[in-house]
Amino acid sequence: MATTVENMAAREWKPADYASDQDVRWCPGCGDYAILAQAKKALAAAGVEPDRITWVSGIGCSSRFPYYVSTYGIHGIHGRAPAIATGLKIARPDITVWVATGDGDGLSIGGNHFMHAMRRNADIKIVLFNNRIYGLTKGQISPTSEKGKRTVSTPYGSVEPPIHPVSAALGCGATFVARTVDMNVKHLGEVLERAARHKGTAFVEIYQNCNIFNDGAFKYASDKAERDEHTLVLEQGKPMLFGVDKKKGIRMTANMQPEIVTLGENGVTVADVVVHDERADNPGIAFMLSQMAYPDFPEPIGVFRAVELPTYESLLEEQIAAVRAKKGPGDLAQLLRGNDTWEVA
Amino acid sequence: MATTVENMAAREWKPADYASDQDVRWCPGCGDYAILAQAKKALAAAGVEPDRITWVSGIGCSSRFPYYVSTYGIHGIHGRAPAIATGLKIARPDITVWVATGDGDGLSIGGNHFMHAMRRNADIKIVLFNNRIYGLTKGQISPTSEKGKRTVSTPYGSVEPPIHPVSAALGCGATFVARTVDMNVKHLGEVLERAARHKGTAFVEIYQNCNIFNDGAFKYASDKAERDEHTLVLEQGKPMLFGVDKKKGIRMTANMQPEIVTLGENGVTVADVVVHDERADNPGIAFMLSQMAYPDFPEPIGVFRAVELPTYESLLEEQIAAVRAKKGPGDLAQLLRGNDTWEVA
Amino acid sequence: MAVAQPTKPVETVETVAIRFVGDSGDGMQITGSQFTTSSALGGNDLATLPDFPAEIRAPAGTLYGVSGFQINFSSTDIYTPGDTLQALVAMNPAALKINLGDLETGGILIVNSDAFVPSNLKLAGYAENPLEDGSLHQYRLFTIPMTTLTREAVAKLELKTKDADRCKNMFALGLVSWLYDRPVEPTLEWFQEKWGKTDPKVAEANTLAFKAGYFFGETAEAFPAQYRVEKAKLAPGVYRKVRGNEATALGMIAAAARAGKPLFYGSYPITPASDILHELSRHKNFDVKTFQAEDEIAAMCAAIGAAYGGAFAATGTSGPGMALKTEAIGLAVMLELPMVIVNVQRGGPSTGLPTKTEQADLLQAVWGRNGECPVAVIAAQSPPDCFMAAYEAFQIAVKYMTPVILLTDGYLGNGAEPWRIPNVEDLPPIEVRHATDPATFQPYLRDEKLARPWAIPGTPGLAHRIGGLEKKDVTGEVCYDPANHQLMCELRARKVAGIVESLPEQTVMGPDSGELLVVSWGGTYGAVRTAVERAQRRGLSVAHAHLRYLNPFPRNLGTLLRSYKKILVPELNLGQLKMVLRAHYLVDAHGYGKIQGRPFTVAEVFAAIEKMIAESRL
Amino acid sequence: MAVAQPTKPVETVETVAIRFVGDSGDGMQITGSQFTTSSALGGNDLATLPDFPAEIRAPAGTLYGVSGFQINFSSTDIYTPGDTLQALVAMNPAALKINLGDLETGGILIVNSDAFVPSNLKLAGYAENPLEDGSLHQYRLFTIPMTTLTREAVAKLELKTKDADRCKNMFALGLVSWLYDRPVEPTLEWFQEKWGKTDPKVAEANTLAFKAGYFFGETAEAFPAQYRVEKAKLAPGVYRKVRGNEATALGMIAAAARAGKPLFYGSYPITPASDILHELSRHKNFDVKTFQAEDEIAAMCAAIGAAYGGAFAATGTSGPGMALKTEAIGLAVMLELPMVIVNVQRGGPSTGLPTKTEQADLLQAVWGRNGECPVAVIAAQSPPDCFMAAYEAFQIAVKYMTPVILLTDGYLGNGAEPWRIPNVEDLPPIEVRHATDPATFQPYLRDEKLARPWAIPGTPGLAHRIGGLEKKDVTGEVCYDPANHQLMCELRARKVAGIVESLPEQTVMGPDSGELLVVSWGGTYGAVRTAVERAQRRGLSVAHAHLRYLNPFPRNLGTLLRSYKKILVPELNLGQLKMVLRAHYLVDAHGYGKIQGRPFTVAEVFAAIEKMIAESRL
Ligand SMILES: Cc1ncc(C[n+]2csc(CCOP(=O)(O)OP(=O)(O)O)c2C)c(N)n1
Ligand SMILES: Cc1ncc(C[n+]2csc(CCOP(=O)(O)OP(=O)(O)O)c2C)c(N)n1
Ligand code: SF4
Ligand code: SF4
Ligand SMILES: [Mg+2]
Ligand SMILES: [Mg+2]
Repeated sequence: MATTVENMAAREWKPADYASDQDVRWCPGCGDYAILAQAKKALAAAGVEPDRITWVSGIGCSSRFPYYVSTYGIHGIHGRAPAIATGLKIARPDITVWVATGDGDGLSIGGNHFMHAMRRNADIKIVLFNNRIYGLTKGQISPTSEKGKRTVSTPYGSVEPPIHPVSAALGCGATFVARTVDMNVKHLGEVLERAARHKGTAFVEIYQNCNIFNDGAFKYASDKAERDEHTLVLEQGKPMLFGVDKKKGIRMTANMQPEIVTLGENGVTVADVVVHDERADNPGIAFMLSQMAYPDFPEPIGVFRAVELPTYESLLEEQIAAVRAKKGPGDLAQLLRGNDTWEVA
Repeated sequence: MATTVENMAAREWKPADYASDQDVRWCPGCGDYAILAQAKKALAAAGVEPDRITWVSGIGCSSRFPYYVSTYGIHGIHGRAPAIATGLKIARPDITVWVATGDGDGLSIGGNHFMHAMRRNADIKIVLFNNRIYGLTKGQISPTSEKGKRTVSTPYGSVEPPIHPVSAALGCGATFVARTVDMNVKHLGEVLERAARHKGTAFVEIYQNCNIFNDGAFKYASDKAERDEHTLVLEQGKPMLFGVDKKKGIRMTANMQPEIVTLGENGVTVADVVVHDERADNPGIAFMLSQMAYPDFPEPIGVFRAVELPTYESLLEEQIAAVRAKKGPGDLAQLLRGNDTWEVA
Repeated sequence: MAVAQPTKPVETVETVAIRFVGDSGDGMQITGSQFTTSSALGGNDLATLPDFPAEIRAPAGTLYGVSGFQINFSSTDIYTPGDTLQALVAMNPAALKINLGDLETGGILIVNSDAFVPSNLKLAGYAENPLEDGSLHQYRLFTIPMTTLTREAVAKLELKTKDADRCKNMFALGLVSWLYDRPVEPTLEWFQEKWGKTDPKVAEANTLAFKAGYFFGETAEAFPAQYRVEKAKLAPGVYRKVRGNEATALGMIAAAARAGKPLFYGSYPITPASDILHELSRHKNFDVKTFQAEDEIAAMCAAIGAAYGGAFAATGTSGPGMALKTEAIGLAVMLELPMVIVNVQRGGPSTGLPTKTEQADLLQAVWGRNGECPVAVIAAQSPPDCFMAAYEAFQIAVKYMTPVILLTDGYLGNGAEPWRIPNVEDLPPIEVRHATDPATFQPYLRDEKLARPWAIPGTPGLAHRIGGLEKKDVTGEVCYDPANHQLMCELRARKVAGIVESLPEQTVMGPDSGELLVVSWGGTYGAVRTAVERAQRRGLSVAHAHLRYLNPFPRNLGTLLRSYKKILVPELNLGQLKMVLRAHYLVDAHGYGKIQGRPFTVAEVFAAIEKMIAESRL
Repeated sequence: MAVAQPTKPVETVETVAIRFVGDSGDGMQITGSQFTTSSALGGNDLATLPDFPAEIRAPAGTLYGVSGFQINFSSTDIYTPGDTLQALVAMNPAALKINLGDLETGGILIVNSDAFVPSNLKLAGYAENPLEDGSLHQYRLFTIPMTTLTREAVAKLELKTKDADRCKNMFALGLVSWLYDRPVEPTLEWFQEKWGKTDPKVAEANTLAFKAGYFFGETAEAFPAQYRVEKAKLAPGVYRKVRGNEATALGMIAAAARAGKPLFYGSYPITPASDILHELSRHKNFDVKTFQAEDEIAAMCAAIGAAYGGAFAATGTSGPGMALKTEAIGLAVMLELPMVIVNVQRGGPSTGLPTKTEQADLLQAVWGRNGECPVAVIAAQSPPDCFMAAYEAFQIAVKYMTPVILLTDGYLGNGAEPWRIPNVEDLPPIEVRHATDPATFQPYLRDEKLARPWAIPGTPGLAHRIGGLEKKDVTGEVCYDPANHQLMCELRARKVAGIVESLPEQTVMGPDSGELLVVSWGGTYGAVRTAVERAQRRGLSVAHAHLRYLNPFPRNLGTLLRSYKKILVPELNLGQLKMVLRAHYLVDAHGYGKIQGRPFTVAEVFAAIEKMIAESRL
């Protein structure tokens, strides 16, 4: 269990330093493996030593994550990881806190904590493994499952419209929102590193393949032959171009709807294409992007929004410092006495 | 308790027909009274008889609502009204179902059910009384309270950024989203009537004054002297103009941010102003509007989004009908036998 | 399939317990389940015990990835999946390692020798290959290269190796089907049903593998004899095999159908309760609506809404989900609406052992709510009994306008046994009368059973509002009056206690007084009954009372308990029923608690009985 | 304020119970609370009972909008707010109507006659004005036009009528302060403190109204005499008055401070527990972090996170919120992290009577979880005792690495009594040792008390992962081994049972054997003790055991219970402790249950004692 304590300070961290001694128990071929590998890289790149990190999770295949890293960790209960993480972060602002969750864990039973984590902006990183299915309980629909999906719990097809995790995160006020794909390992690694460096709640949705219960759900976005046509890689300050040869782009129509245009056709130039601004004050366009969905639109991946706002715990620490400055450090005897006392001799 | 049964069929309904025999126990001066009055009007206008309606609520001042109407009603537990309402609506698609909730009830403890109600699109109407405070428990912050707010639970000021209910609803995929103000009774009545007529989940946020614990929280939006400057009345197909003399408008900047412009100044004409489209396919602009906040921007009121999509219960009924058409109405003896039987003599 | 006349000697045996074990990807559950079907169709009495890991498909060859399926089949009445195994089929070293201890000396051990390669041996922690080092000498070992033989059998289909290898469980099934002289048609038909249309090549491959296994048994020199288990002399009737969760679902459908009401089931998936949701959602043509809720709280609340709307409403979950429903169950108690809440218990506390069985949620069911919050509790005793237990739960719920908790467990839910299918007409009628008369309607005006009227939205003139605040007697208006609160708390308590009037008296198996009474409840029925029978055969003065009704208890239970010198309560927990019995009846009930994620073996309970009697003779 | 020498005769009385009643907008809570402060500073022993409606400010004049505050003050030791009232101050007809029944015959009845107008009389359901129809003849009735007199008193400030009228409660306070010879300075100072700076005009208006009331009493012919309640002979020390919720908050701060640890409190507002959150959030300078969570589940989970991080973590709620926390409490049990979970019980089930008191969450605390899930439970017995109870809860939690449930109730939480302030140095030390040594650290390696080590993030070399799945003994790794599960369930149970080693033996007040033992727990202490004392004075053979430790029970409790012929358990529920005692000790404990949202009166308990003894003599 215990890792050795050698040269903890100021050393360089390698991904292997974040590997735990536990056997990884995911199904062979599961997309979770790629995420684990890239997460270790991102932690190493961000340079936080394992003993100063805690991974928190709920229940689900994805929520087994903490066992597979050498950091501190809590494998919690279903849906509650953000709440556990928030308590930990408030109590210990010095600890780096990451959350691993699934589409069911994070957005079905855990929806309320997701919502308030997004809004509060404590400095926790939330990585949502979206496989559009309940893996651990063997294949029921999740809130991100497509309408019409046939599963054990919906043998005649689901009648529920799916939620868009990125839209929900933006809707709840998240300061950092991104999306990436398990098989696109380079992009995945970069996005996780960006999340690691963000101060405040960072939300990352990862399209993850569950090869047992929902194989190929994101083929359009992960398959090398298809992905350039069906994903739009967001880059700060860059026009929103996509396609194999980056000839297609997103333009706004007169009544402010996104449309796909092709450079060079009908006089369209790159100047017509919307430029991505993850720092925009009003996240309206980021939201618009989050609503674009396959097959009608390419699905954006990358950072939708990244703005710096004071974190929950930093504001709290400031408040405490201010109260202390005003009232002193707190004298217990004085506190117990209160204001009105009398003496009995 | 029982109302009399006279000429139920095809009669005209008056607001008074929806009044229950219970004393209304809200504080004198509470904004809830105006909402109750306008809700009764909207029900009458929509023409649904009281005995075919059920109001469901959670816990809070606002959640006392069901007692004050003559319909069927469930005063539930804190935060769970949308879940109760969903079960009822699925079981009884023929009954009109309304939910009364508060900013704490609906968005704090009830956030998860809110989220999934928005997404599922069952035909229930959710009216959220937003007074930016916990009324019934005597004045703690709610998720819509402003940062810095001092209350009994935040004597040194709240460190939490508030959630925007309309943004959250859009983020979760709601098909009908609107906002109105308790004191703007005409607007309030109209919006509630629109909600009543919508097929699918309708979400209405109402700015409501709690004169005991948060008096004047929405003065900027309700006070006749101020409200024209600080609210933007959304009208389908109309340019987004506001101000006492409707000389100000909302325009999009080159990098797709909303800005306030004045007609006639710097060559601005009404053609520069964004036209409201509640039926837009992509709700990006509706979301942008939902993020505009006092004092920087006028706060939009009216219908942000209204699109028709099949309701959860109608899809379910269709599915059942299809299964029945294929398999017949279900023979219990046959079902119990299953496929593989053997006989013991 | 032309099955040749037996060419080898056939030995008749009374009862066989066999277990199929392998990787979670090896298809052991499906193998066991299909073997069960053919045994059932072959007319045996039987009981099964599936056992699978919490991981979906843990890396191949690991100890924690082992999945197993045990079946006990017999020509006489049996009530358990069997204590020790007469046969074990192990598809790899890890599976062998974990399960060997349960095989009786001299038992048949069939292994897939192809899987005993160094890497797998290492993962299983074997230093030497046990197939070669003589360590298995006390069993009748048959090492068969099943992978190789399966590949050969399907070679002509030119499948990918991976796909060919997937059929090796059917090779094993074929082999064992021969060994125990099982009918083969059900299995061959099942291949056609399952894949015939969608994937005929797969159907063909499985058929080939299965036949290859069967013929291997018949032909190979290895097996000297075939075993036969005669048909059991079950009560006359039409039978099927049924798993507990399936039976629970059918019981609910039957109850609603008999009452002419729609059934609403709101649930959030959780092992081992999910199968009830799965089963119900297949029967949409029966006026059944299933709702996969966002969480257990929503599932419970949706059931409340549906019950208010007049449906037969139910929700189902397991321990942690039950914890989440607690607050809303309190609301249901206040609203006095009928509904059924199923808890398919699993290993706790917290996430515990989620795929294993346990009985440790009894106190939660009986006493685990805030306030004085009485709820009726009943428990099923066998997989088929889940049917009548669910049916009865609805009978009570509707008759008394109360939520009813139905306790089953992972063993019952996943396990299968033969079920004598009831005639629909023989099911007790369930009558529902919704209030309709505005002149007499009062929301909390009670009938002689203290049940309030059930008036549903849409009924002209009956609009009424109810909620979780204390209500005034009769009118149901919000009421803070102190005396009224006491009255209402007592009325609710008396109503639930009064259910006893509808319950049969508690019966015992054995003498109606004597040295020892063994009291059990729920899924331990089979093991306890068998153990008590054994004790009785040995001349011990012991009787067995198996409780179905846990709140309220049957009216004669107190008298009955006091008719024996000693009371033993074996439970898969640390003594929960024991606590409740002691509290109610002040009897010195002793507990025998096992909490290992597994059912009792008969031997364990028998030993506990012997020990208790021996002690009392000291 | 120059208080004139008494010009009227002064009569000395031992104990007075007075109740202030009026509309929820009339400021009765503040009036009562300030009267309490001056009585406390005047040196009396006292106990209070605030009682307010679930509505914030129901429409004026209605019966359900009545708010009340009762205080019992005395020159001798008292333990309850008093059974019957010696004086009642009623600000309107509705308040009179509801409360009159509690006033003793010949008691002082002061009413604001200005409020007895036809509309109010009608709302209160009075056909005739009771001030005029002679129906109040058995009381000493003083009808005073308080509204008019208050307006006159503040006239010179030229306030709006509405604002002037708001001061009439201070007129009443002034009058009663005169009547009972209370010190006036504390009240005058309090006006300054509260409004002196922010709103001096309000301070002035209240001062004028208060003085007017005081002088009215002194001058008016109406009152023939003044009453004096001498100082109580309390144990020497420095005293203050304290409400239970305040004391709970202070107890937690003190525990954390004594251990040199930060305090984390996560909570979701709920009556009557919210005041703990309010109180704690005022003390940010004490290394106290409060977190208003999105719901009770999040509050509990945040406490778990904070505890893992090394804080003294706590959460607080009331019944329905407790229900929601259940699942997460299970996780805390598995994680074996120290934390305190406060349940300020209120009237249930469901939303029940949310502003009223009750003791019906005991079974939930002890047994209300899924799985075998043992948690330590302790209960406070008086408002000041909440301090030490909270302190002890943390002592146990940290020593045994376990969640501890602290039960208080609405009566304790809102009620106030004098508190002898402890010296900080006298508080028992709380020692926390976090694990630091990688060479010896194992997450579930237990010490002699079976507590596991507490290693916190940031400690080099101790990184470890824990969770809700069953864990392997010592290492804490996920483990599905059957025997290990039994072991761990038993270890967790033994650990909590072992807390008994740290508990004092149970004491009794009275003979240590005899006819009757009265056993109580929690907030009923005062009433039960007083009733038992009364019974003892009447020569009855009765003793009193008040339980603080409810899980585990003190080690001598069984012996003790068996030392009396009969056992009576009065509780504000339908018999919960009774059930637990019967289950544990097989003693025929009898319950006396009151479930009316109100504390016991001494007379009620006394009558139950008399009845029980009479029966046993039959
Ligand atoms: C309270 C509770 N309810 C239900 C469950 C059962 N459960 C465990 S994981 C899970 C969903 C898993 O889906 P997801 O979060 O998408 O994770 P994945 O396995 O797909 O990675 C469910 C329903 C549980 N453990 N606890
Ligand atoms: C489970 C549970 N937790 C907490 C409470 C206490 N509670 C009742 S209403 C409320 C919040 C009310 O605020 P809001 O929803 O904004 O309604 P308002 O009173 O402002 O209309 C709270 C916290 C409760 N009744 N139940
Ligand atoms: S079930 Fe799916 S998500 Fe879970 S480990 Fe297997 S492949 Fe991955
Ligand atoms: S407390 Fe506020 S919200 Fe509640 S009834 Fe009073 S004024 Fe209305
Ligand atoms: Mg998933
Ligand atoms: Mg509110």
